[in-house]
Amino acid sequence: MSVLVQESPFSVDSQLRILLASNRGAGLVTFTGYLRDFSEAGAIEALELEHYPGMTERVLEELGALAARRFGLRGWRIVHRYGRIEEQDPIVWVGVLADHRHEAFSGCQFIMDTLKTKAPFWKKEFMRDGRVVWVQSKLDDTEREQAWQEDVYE
Amino acid sequence: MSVLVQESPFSVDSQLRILLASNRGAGLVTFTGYLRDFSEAGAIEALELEHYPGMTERVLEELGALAARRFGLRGWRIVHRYGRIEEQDPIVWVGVLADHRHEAFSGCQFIMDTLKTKAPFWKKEFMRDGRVVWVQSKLDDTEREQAWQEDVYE
Amino acid sequence: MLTVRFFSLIREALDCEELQVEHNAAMLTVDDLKVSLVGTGGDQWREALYQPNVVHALNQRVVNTDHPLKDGDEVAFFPPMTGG
Amino acid sequence: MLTVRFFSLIREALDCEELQVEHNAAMLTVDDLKVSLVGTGGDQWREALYQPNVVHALNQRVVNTDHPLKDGDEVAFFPPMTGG
Repeated sequence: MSVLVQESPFSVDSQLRILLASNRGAGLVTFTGYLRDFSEAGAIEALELEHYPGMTERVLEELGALAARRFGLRGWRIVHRYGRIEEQDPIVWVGVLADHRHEAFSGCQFIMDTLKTKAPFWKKEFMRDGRVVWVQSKLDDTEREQAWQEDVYE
Repeated sequence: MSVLVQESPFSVDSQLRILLASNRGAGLVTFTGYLRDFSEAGAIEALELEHYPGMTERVLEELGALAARRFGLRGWRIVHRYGRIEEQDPIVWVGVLADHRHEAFSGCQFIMDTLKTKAPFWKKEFMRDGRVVWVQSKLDDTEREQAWQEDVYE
Repeated sequence: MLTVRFFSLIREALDCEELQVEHNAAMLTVDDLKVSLVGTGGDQWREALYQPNVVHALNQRVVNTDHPLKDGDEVAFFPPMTGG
Repeated sequence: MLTVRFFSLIREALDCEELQVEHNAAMLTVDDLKVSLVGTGGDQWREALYQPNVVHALNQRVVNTDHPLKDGDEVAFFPPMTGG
């Protein structure tokens, strides 16, 4: 199992150690997503992430396996939190190992771009001014995800 | 100074902490390059990295600053070792922070692709069978670096 | 029986997380289930379940609304995902 | 004086890391310096300094061989870089 979906904060260092304990590769690319302190809606105090338990883990497992086949990855790990996220906490961490750096970059970016629109998470922003806003999905994110699909047939 | 060029091994965890101590961003992308245990020449035991002290630091500083301007990075750090590298030690670490993940991925990949052909390092591989081989620059690396230059004029 | 689940702003609009719904022979597709839910729930449910971009999942996989249903299935309704 | 430095397999081929070379008025460019070095060093130096893909740096910046020289400059010769 290379997927961890949990409510409590996680340590990037520990997650990296778990990935490296079972896999080696010449190139490692990681992405860490932090709570943005500002969005289109204004200054953000905290975030609440709802998810679909069961489906989330399945989607992420399948996504990691797909990325591994497509980019020839040596190893991968996806960690995502749910629940309430306070400022400066990491929300998501993706690490991938490959023999060549280009595959590692592509694999990590593919996982992130796809996760954004395919993993059943929903973000609710708690604004500093007291408003509570569900984050809208971005056309930009959908386009990035679809670009990877077209890429398959190139 | 966001560049560290040193002979002794470094800790990826510490380097990440240094980057995050002075900069924040919603997206963090890191690349870590490890010693490959196999190359075109065969099984590798160790690597020796020669560099041009002074020029190396200057090239990396300018490269980081260029990436920061071009991709709107919030922060960046480049760490590179020289001297003898034993198996499984990291050789290079690049971390970049940006407001959006796409800029973070592009910034990190741009730094790595450019560093490969522009930073004055030369690799000598010590093979398991006793041979000692200077690594040849790869046409592939030059093409990747040039692709970023063409990108500017698009 | 079908298990029907709602997430995010659809859950909030309906004030409902999960329902058990009797599966009958006339309920052939996800579309049929939606018609049945709106028949019971009324306008508020119509508005929530027929807003543009609703995503439909069957047994934790995204499907089209013409996907066939069978007894024991889990169906979920939610807005576009915003992970990462 | 000019400081001349050699790296990697050029350093090994010449068995030389660094040289101090008198700068004179006739030595206008990096090309002129190369001619002068080969004049002193002979065939081994010609082979090393004129192999394809030699990179030339002047004061720690990569330059073309027609780049002008002045007293006090640091010139370096090395093969294509292989960092990362």
